[in-house]
Parts: sequence; C-alpha cells; structure tokens
Amino acid sequence: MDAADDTLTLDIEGWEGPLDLLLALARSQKVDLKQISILQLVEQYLSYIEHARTLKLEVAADYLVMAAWLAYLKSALLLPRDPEIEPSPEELALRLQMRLERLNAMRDAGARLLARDRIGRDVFRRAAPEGLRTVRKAQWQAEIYDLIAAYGQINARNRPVFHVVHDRLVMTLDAALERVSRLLGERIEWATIESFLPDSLDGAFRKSALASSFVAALELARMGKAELRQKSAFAPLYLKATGQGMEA
Amino acid sequence: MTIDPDDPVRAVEAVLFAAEEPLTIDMIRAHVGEEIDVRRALDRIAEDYAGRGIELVRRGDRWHFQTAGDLAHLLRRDREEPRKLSRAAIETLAITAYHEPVTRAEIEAIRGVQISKGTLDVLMEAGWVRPAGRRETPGRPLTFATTPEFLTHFGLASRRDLPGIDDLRAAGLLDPIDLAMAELSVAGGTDEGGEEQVENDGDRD
Amino acid sequence: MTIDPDDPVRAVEAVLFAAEEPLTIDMIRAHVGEEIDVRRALDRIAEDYAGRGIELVRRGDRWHFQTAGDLAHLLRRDREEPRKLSRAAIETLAITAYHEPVTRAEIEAIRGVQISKGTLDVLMEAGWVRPAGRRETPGRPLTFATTPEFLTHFGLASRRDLPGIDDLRAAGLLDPIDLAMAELSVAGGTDEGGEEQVENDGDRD
Repeated sequence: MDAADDTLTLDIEGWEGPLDLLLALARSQKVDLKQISILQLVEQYLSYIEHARTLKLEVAADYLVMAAWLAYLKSALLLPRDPEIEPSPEELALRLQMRLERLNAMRDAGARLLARDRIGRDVFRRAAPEGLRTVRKAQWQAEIYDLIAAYGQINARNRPVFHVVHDRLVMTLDAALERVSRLLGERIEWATIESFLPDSLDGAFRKSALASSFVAALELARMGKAELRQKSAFAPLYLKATGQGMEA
Repeated sequence: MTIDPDDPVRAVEAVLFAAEEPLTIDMIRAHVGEEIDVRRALDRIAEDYAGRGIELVRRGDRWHFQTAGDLAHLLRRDREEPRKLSRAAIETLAITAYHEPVTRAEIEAIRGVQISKGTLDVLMEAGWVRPAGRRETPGRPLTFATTPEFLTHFGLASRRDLPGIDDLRAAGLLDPIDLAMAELSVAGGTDEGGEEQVENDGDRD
Repeated sequence: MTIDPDDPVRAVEAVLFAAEEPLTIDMIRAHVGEEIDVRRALDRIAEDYAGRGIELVRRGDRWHFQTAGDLAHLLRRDREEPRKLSRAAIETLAITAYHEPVTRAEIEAIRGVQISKGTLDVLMEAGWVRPAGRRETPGRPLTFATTPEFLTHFGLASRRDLPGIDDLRAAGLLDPIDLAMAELSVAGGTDEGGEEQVENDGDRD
C-alpha cells in the first residue's frame, strides 16, 4: 500500500479499508448485524469491486486481497463440506460477522462517548480558581552523634603535628676536631683515619664519627696543622701532623 | 447563622472549589487535615448541591465541581467542539477505553486498517490516552490505556460507566482480540512493523 | 428533588461559576436571558451560600464566587520534608556550639574552608543557630550562637553537656584514621561549592 492507493481509496467512496466497506454493506442489509447473510454480503462486496473495475478504476491491493478471500469463503460455503479443512467455512463466516460487529460496536461507542456532557463544551469547571499551593518546608535532621563526630573530625584535622626524630648518638664536628687534633699531637708516623676513631662503637655512631673526623681532618689540613695522604680513590686515608703544627 | 471555621463540609468545599484540578480524597485530606472525614463531607456536599446550577461530581477517584449538564445552552461559548477529532481518533479512543490495556496491533485488528502514529499522538496530547506498559508476549508490544482526565472530560464516574459496556461484554464483543484470525481476513496485512501510512480519514473534516 | 431547568438561581449560579472574571448584572443577563431577574437571583444565591465554604462576593458592580476568607489557610499547605544536613552545615553547627559566640571568619578559620551564606541560613532556618550580636572589634563582625531549640533537638540540658575534647579523644573521635575514613567517604564531593548547591536547592522536587 502506498500513498497513491490511499488517495484512490478516498476517490472510490472514502472507505477506510475493506472492513469499513464491508461494514457499510452489511448495514445496508438493514438487519441486526448478528442476522446478516454472509453470502449476500460477499456478493455485495464482490460486485462493488467488480463495478469499480468496470469503471476502470484502480482498486487498492488490500481490497483485492479481501475480494479473493471472500470469493474463497463463498465457494467454501457453497461446496459440500470437507471435514478435513479447519476452520470450517461456517466458523470463518462467523468470525467475519464478529469482526464487523466489533467494529460497529466501537464506532457506536465512540459516537456515544462524544455525545456525553463534555468538559468545556457542555459542562464547565471553574474558570478562575484560586488554586491550591503546597509549600515545601525542609525538616532538617541531625543527631547529636553527627554533631560531636563532626567536631572531632575538625579537631583531628587541625591538631598540630610534631615531627620528632628519635635520639641518635652522633659525633659533632667540634668533638671530632678536638679529638683528631689531640691524637695527631701524640703521633709521629702516618696513621689511617680509622685509627683516630673511638673504639667499640655501634655502626651508626661509627659512621657519624668517621664523617665528622674526615671533615675535621680536612679542616686541620686547611689550617696547615695536618697532612693527608691517599694513594688512590677509596684507598686508606693517612694523616700526619705537620712539623709546624707540632711546633705550634 | 454562626459559622464554624472547623466545619469539615466548609473546608472540603473550599478546597475543591479553589483547586485547579480534580482532587483525590488524599489530596483533599492533605489540605484540610488528617482528622477530617473527607468522604463523609463529600457525600454531604454532593447532597447539598444536587439540583443546583453547580454540582459535585466524582470521576474515577477524583472529585470536582462543575456546572450542571442541563445548563449547557447558557454556557456554551460557541458550538465548536473543544477538540475536533478524526474518525480514526474517535474509534481509537473508544477501542482503547473499552479494551484497555490494548496494543496498537489490536486497535488495528478491530479497525481493519493501520493507524498512523498521529492518531495516538493526538489522543495522548489531549491527555486522554497514555502508554500503559508492555505486554509480556513475543515482541513485548506497548499497550495503551485511558487516563483519569479521560473520565473527567467525558463525565464518567468510572470505566464501568462507559456507554453500553456491560452489553458489549455480555455479547463477547470485548473479548481478547485474536490477532492471527484478524490478519487472515484483513487483507493487506496489519503487520505491526509495517511502515506508517498517511491516515485515510485524517483530513476528512 | 425536581430540577427546574429555568430556575433563575441555577442559571445565574452556573454562569458565575464558569466565568473567567467577575461579571456585571448585564453580563450575566446576556447569558441567562432578558426575562430573568438577575438581581433577585444574586440575592438568593448570596443567602444560600452564606456560611458555606464558598461565598458570593460583590466588587463594585461585579459579582463573583470565591472561597470563604476564613478558609484561605487551607489553600496553602505546608509540607515538611525530612532533609539531612550537609557536612558543611553540621561542622558549622558543631563549631558554633563549641565556640559560641563565634564569627563567621572564626568558623572558617576553624573549619579550614570558607562557608557559604547558605550554610548559616540553613542552620538559622532549622532554628538551631541565631545571630548573637556584634563583636566589638574592628569591622564589628556579627557573631552566632546556638538556640534553646538546638539544645532541645540534640537532647542537651545545656552546652556544658557537650562532650569535651578529652571525651572525644576517649571515644576515638579524634583518631586521625577516622578523619582519613571520613574524607574517603566523601571523596569527590568535599569541595564547598558542591555542598552548597545541595543546601540551597530548597525546591528540588
């Protein structure tokens, strides 16, 4: 079906499809739809379509399909019944009649609905009502726990934080300077820097003492009080007091 | 006459009178207070207004005041219908009201032609028809039903008041529609997926 | 009851009810017909409705129905909706309670973030916080304090019943882990702007 067919449908009589046409024909029998003669209806429909064709009017495909189906129904109704065929022609005829009744009933119902007292046409509501208003008001909810927990969190957030470094034994540069300087004065020969460190010490303090003593040695050399000697990188570092230093 | 400001009848009457929309009992109660027997007040008001120029009516589970039907001639501003409906729309509305919830394929099966999308749109825009969920059958087709506004507009206390509905049901004319059977005798096919076509009668008036 | 379709009272009543604006006697007559004694019908209607929830009112030379003046309060309904305080609000309330009277700048200093005007507004709307005079310092900033309602709502006999810092610590409420958890649980939404939006959105639904 396409738009052209629709236009043509309107051109014929303005039927809204084959069922609409069938219902109009059935009503023309002027009897209760329950008593219509299906055979007579089929005849009417087929002759209507035939008439349209003799006028060389094109008939929309769905009308022709209905015509073919009705022709089949007609022959089935007229021929001796074949019990093998289901549903029976009588059953099919009954269903067709039922469909027409349904459409007819709904058409009537629509007309009766529209004829009722309708708002804005027959009965009227108040045109200018004051209107009802709903004012929403928030009912705020909070529990004492929420309150004190919130305060706790603010405090936790703002509490000053101290960064405390654990006490650790270290040898300060001053201490190293004093110690290396004193020991140099007691020695005549070259001696490794390790020999200037205190005995029996834990690793951390030893590292601290070594670092401080090394810096002290450099300081003493800068002041001309000590001489340093190292054969190569990472080789043992030797210290010896200068003559001048000794004299001083 | 002494006026009782807490008279339930006065309160319910005032709220209904001021409302822009028909109200349910719950909606009325929200305004007049929990302690008021709204239903009883409504009965009383309906009684008080019986025979007057204004009456209290029930449409579905909502209540409103409207002018008496027999005074239409005094009030009709013009003879035009508020909303001129096409034949397709009228039939579709009737089928929806009498068969709801109903699928589009079922509407088409009864009418014997496809319906254009515009037909249902017009009815939904008018506020009379609404989508009413999907049917749990293959394809899960959408169903349609009428709205509270439909009852209000057409002056129906409930769907049981639809003209002739009991007779139609007794005659089997509201039985479920056998789509397969319908297809058999509706030539051209009413297949749901088919392309929309221009309504035949859409512009008839 | 027998209904007289030509009863002038019914006719005038319906016309006034359906009118979009107050009507003069001439305007009413145009609807109901020349032969009707509109003035007499109006008198009768005014009498019928006296003391009801609806009344007939004359304004100048025009007449209309309106809801009875003493029932106006029914047309406006207050609905209370439970709402949870935002985190910004609960913190601001807590700071106010522990430090009152407190200025807004002080609240912000303690919270570490700015607070919006909306936050204090919400607390004042809830009836828990009130303005408590100006501080006699440069700029004379307004201070805030809690209200007796605050104490009632939170079940406190006085502010001294609020747990102290030591109590909070003992309860584990100062545990930094809690803080970390709290921040985690509001991740993504802790910025002040976001919170405020929620607070200010009074008519969300």
